Amino acid sequence: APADEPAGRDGVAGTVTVFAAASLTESFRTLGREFEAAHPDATVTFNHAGSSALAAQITQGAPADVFASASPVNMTTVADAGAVAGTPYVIARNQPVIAVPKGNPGRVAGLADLARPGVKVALCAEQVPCGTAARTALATAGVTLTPVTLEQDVKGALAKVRLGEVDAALVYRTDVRPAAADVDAVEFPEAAVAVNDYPIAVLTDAPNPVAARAFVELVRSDRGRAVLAAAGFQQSGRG
Amino acid sequence: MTVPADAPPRRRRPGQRVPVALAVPAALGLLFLVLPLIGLLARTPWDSLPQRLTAPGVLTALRLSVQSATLATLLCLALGVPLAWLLARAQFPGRRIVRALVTVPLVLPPVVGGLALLLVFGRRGLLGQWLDTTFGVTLPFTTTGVVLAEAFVAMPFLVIAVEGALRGADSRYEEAATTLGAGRWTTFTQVTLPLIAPGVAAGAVLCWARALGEFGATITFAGNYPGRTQTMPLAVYLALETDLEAAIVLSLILLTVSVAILAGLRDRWIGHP
Amino acid sequence: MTVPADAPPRRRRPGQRVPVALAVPAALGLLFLVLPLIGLLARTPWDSLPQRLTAPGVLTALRLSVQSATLATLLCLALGVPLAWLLARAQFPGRRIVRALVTVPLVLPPVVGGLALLLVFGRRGLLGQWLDTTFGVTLPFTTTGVVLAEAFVAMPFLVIAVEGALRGADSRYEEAATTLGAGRWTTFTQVTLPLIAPGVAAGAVLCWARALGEFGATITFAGNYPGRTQTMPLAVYLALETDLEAAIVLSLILLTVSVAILAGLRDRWIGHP
Amino acid sequence: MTAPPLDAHLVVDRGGFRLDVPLRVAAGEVVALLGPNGAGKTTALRALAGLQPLTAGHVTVDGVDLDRPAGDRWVPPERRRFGVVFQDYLLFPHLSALDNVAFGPRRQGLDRRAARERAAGWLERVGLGGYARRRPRELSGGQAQRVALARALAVRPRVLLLDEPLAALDARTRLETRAELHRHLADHDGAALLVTHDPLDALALADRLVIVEEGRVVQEGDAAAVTARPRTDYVARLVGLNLYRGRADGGRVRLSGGFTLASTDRVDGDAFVVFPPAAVALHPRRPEGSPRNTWPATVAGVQRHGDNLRVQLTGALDAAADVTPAAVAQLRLVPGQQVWAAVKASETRAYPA
Amino acid sequence: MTAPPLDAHLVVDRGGFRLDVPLRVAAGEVVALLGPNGAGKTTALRALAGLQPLTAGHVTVDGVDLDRPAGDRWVPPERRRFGVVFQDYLLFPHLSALDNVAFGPRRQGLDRRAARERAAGWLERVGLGGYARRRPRELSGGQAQRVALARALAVRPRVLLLDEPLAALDARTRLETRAELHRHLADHDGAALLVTHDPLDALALADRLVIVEEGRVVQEGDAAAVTARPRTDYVARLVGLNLYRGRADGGRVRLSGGFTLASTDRVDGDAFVVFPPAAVALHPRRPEGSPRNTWPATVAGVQRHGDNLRVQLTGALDAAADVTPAAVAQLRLVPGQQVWAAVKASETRAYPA
Ligand SMILES: Nc1ncnc2c1ncn2[C@@H]1O[C@H](COP(=O)(O)OP(=O)(O)OP(=O)(O)O)[C@@H](O)[C@H]1O
Ligand SMILES: Nc1ncnc2c1ncn2[C@@H]1O[C@H](COP(=O)(O)OP(=O)(O)OP(=O)(O)O)[C@@H](O)[C@H]1O
Ligand SMILES: [Mg+2]
Ligand SMILES: [Mg+2]
Repeated sequence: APADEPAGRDGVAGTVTVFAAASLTESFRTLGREFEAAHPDATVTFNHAGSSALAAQITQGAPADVFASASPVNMTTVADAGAVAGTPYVIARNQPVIAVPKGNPGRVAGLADLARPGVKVALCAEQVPCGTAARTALATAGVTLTPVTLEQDVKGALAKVRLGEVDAALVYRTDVRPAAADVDAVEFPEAAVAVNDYPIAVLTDAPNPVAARAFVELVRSDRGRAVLAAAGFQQSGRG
Repeated sequence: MTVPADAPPRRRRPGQRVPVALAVPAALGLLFLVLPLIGLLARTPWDSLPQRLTAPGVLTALRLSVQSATLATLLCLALGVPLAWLLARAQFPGRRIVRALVTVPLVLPPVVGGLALLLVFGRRGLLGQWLDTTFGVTLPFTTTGVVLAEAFVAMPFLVIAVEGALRGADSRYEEAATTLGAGRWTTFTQVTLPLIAPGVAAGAVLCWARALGEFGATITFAGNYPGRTQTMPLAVYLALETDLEAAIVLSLILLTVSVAILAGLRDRWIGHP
Repeated sequence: MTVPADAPPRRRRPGQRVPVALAVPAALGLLFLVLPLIGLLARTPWDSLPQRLTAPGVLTALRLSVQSATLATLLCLALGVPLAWLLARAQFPGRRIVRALVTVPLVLPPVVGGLALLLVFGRRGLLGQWLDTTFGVTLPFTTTGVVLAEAFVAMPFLVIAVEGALRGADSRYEEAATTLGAGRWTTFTQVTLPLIAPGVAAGAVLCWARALGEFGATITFAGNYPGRTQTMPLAVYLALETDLEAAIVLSLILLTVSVAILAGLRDRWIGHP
Repeated sequence: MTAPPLDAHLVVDRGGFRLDVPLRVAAGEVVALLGPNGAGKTTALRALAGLQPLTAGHVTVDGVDLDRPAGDRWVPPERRRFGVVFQDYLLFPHLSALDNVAFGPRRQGLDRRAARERAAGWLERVGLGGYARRRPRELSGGQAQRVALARALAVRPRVLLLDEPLAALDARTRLETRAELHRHLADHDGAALLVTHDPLDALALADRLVIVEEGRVVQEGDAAAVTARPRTDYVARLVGLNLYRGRADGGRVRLSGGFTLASTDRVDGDAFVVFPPAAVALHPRRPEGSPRNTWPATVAGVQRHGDNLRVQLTGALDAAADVTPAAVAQLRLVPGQQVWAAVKASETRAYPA
Repeated sequence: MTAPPLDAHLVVDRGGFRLDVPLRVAAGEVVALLGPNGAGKTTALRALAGLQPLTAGHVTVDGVDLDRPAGDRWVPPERRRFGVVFQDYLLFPHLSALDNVAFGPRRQGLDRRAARERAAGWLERVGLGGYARRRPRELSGGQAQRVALARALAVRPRVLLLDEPLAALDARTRLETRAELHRHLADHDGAALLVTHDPLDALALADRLVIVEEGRVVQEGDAAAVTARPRTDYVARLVGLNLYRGRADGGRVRLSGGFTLASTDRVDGDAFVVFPPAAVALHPRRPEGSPRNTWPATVAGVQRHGDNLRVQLTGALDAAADVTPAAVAQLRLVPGQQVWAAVKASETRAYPA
């Protein structure tokens, strides 16, 4: 068990296992390297998957120290199972944008354009955070539309924009950034009400709670925020 | 060998003695396949079952799943059985390469397979563009797209199973058929196919089941729209995002229906050759 | 029928004439399977290929994929072939039910399958709890877990393919073997298995390919730890999050390696019975 | 050991066909099972070998029940020590001729080398020493049949079941293989059952004949008894005699068709009469003189038969007659031709039915 | 049409075995292909039917080349109109007997009903009217063989290839089926090739015999010619004669072993001598008197042969002798016994090799 490993100078040592949403892969990889540099006796192991799958694994007793979810819903599931130690912190927020193929062939300038006939739109299904966000934003804008597809995750919606299969999709800003070669982002005012939170928490059964707390601290630190911001996440107030 | 005189005669009926060396692994295998199902059943919220069953969209998704998987299987049979025959019986240059190519969709992650389908049949795809401008046909986001995606992923199962059956079959019956005036096509339909019927049935079952459970290629190529392209696996995956129990119940519904169909079909279809 | 006198003699070698009714659908089928691959290749960033190939973790994931798929296939062979034999040759009450149960993992969405495995073999699962406390063995999130998840999903392919082959085989050779003093086990290994070798090979290929491409059950049951449980499909999934091209390249690597292995093995293995 | 090596009463129901055959074979005895196609010979062998469960009756070897439905007894084929030559050989297609023959010895615990050595010996004995490495599909029909015979003999079985083991052999090989089999059977102290359609095989190899028709035993006995007094058309044809049934009254037998045959044998009541085709003389006109049985007949067909010709006659008495080619030419024996047939009473044999 | 229905020169290389057989069959002619096991008979039929491509030579039917490697000609089996009875029947296991027979007629364009009617007629003719609905696995060996024969005949082929079509039939059915086949072949104006091991079948059905050994034709001619003057051991056995080869000098033939046989036929140079086993007389001591050929011999074996017994002799001259059972008893003819054999010069036939 990792907890039995000898403690380093600051008590942070051994393996810390982080279950994190797939969309945090790149940012957390950077942070993990920095964490290991700062704590030579510690190793970070990531398990990246969909937040819901991670939540299921944790409730089934997976040996995890930290859970970073892409939506509060899955964090709630875990918390309701009594697996969260303390309160989750929001580490980042993600704002919806309209992704359009390079050059914007559908000439989409705002949410209202999505309802134009002939414009093919991909949304996320309402079960996933980007779907909830899209619903909120559209409701706020008073737009009703019939998408051609309700994607299971942002990647699916984005892929269809990249390949020109749809003229627009409601996705997150962080998603558009790595696809900038094929995709343009159209910001819209209603996005403000549909921001999605990324909560993080140390888990009750964490085998290595000391290191777990240290990792969460790193993510919440200024350095952590900077890395997340570089990936396109919005800042969140502490707590 | 035992002399009969030493051997205490045992109970009757042959066919019933199963050697331990076979029975034990078989039982283990069965257990391994069945235990997880029991785990699921233990977790199923039985009291909420009726209302979930009648929830809107469930029956539609179920019907769509069964229909599109069946259509995909028919498509695979129509194209895949001849392909298997070609691989097993015809000699042509590049046969090794063709055989290797057939296995491609097997190992391609389904999502990537869906992407590949989009690259070919999508609005801006190699063929899709032409289909769109010439016939006004678009395949993504349609039920046809679901069938195509499922067929793409499931066809290798059929081809490989049927090719295996063909290689195991005695080709001398085919020779006998040709001496009776049957060309290759007649020989194929009248002699070869009936002879390898169990193999084709097994292949079709695999193909159908794979198509029925197909998720990644379908959602990537055909998207997810209730009533049009949302099959049961898609519904299950979406339910998983928020509601484990709902996902389990949906899976069990899919399971029950498909196992019932398979059990009903196979005993009749495979028969005892 | 044509009288020879009317028929202009044609070129030599039998085996080379392929009837149009077979050649056309076979070609269509092949095209359908190959076109998407061409689409992918057209989209592949060839210049970045070398650096991606040598990117850290890729080779590890590849090795892990091939190893665990191979182990899963061996496990499936060990348990699945006896199970198939039981279904095809033994008479026992409830055989229909057993046969139906075998198809369960086929139609269970893989993620749900992974969940079901967690429910049974997880630390809090029906069996996992006991395994943990008694032997200190935990299966989830280990390489063994990957093998188990893959075997669970892939075994039905083997069982059904082998059962089909067994039903198609002539059981009189087995009778002949018993009169020569071979018990059921010897008959099975010395006569039955060699006779259905092509069918077993086909089943093993399907099983291996299915295990190699397995994603949902693996990520759910075994997690996604680089170097331990991150197989290529999982790596592809993560790459898809950020970088479509990377995902395509990874898929192509997986594809090339597995198709090469299959092509190498099958021509040698299946042979010409 | 007082119990006979093989004592069986085979009752098998098989979709409309019913076999009901009692069989006893003494130590060292070879019994030929004869009968027309579809009589149930193969079914009987399969039931003995345990490949076809009995409906009733029993199979008992050396006093031990191997199959007795009434007593709920059953010994599986692999523990019966029966050697079987199947009518369609059933050589394992994936094994070489040598390994096919070595299969049985291997199962008896011999190691691979010893088993192959024994197998090579057997292949040599059936004249196939040079074919050891061939696969069954690369053998000719007659070669495959000899491999099948070698395979069955190589296990030194307690009971040998041979289903037409020589049918595909050429005349010479047949003689040699028959001689080899004869040698083997002479040393064999178990039971042997031989199914054959060739009376020569049966006479050369078997101590006793059992004739089965439509699933039942119709006649049984040693070669002399059976050949002298056939009791069914099948047996009569087999031994080459014309057979008739009727009511005898001393030296005269009145056939059901109305014709009366004179014989020098005296019997009363239901009786059979036989005479050989060679005893039938054909004449263009009604013959005068000694032959007591004469009748007008029509030629139905003429076929070569050895050096002579066999003429099929219909008329008051359907009969076969063997005549010389010269006689055929002289009498113009073409189908449809009217002739007179004559058989001396002394050439007929009559015996109770 | 002046071209013969079948004119072929079959050259086939098959893993160490080489077939090289020229064959010409005239219109309406039936040729029996005889030869020991493994001689290449089945291979020849397969080559004719187009199932085994020729290495060289040609297959020409009615003047049209169906296979000629040199001329790059090839007609596939289904367009050859050859009817084939396979040595192992190859009945389609998934079809009933009726549908097996109807398969060919269906391919000729008959509708299902008409094809089945024709098939039913053929089944009737081979005596299997009641077995139409049986699957091959539910037929006995002889029944299956007759279905195979009916299936081949039902397509009314231009060339008939029969590979031991009567081997599995019982004596009576064999006679009847042979007669049926004879009727059919008599009406047949195409070519027919019959492979058989039974000289009776060959003599009854064939106009001409072609003897093949080790892939080559060793003798050829009508029945009378072949039976009178066998040229190989195989043929001699087939027709039941003792055959020797040597150098003749008028009425004396000096064999390679040193023994000299006297014959009333006069030949010079390389010659064959034959005499029938029945011509051999056995004596306990050296016989005095007329027989010009006498030699001491050892009994190697005794087997029943028809009503008589056939004694195999070794010694200066290996020979078979047919003697009566009485003689065997009187001379105590057991293996190892020394006897004197005698053959009259007038019973031998000598002819140039
Ligand atoms: N599986 C079956 N179902 C129904 N009837 C069968 C089956 N197998 C054989 N029969 C019938 O049983 C009878 C006996 O068949 P069997 O094979 O024992 O004959 P046989 O004496 O060996 O004949 P042959 O000399 O032709 O080989 C035949 O009439 C055959 O048609
Ligand atoms: N596929 C093969 N490969 C190599 N040799 C073969 C093959 N098939 C047959 N042979 C050999 O060719 C020779 C001729 O075989 P064929 O079957 O023509 O004999 P046959 O005259 O029909 O004999 P039989 O009377 O026993 O049926 C045999 O020695 C056989 O072993
Ligand atoms: Mg039989
Ligand atoms: Mg042959």
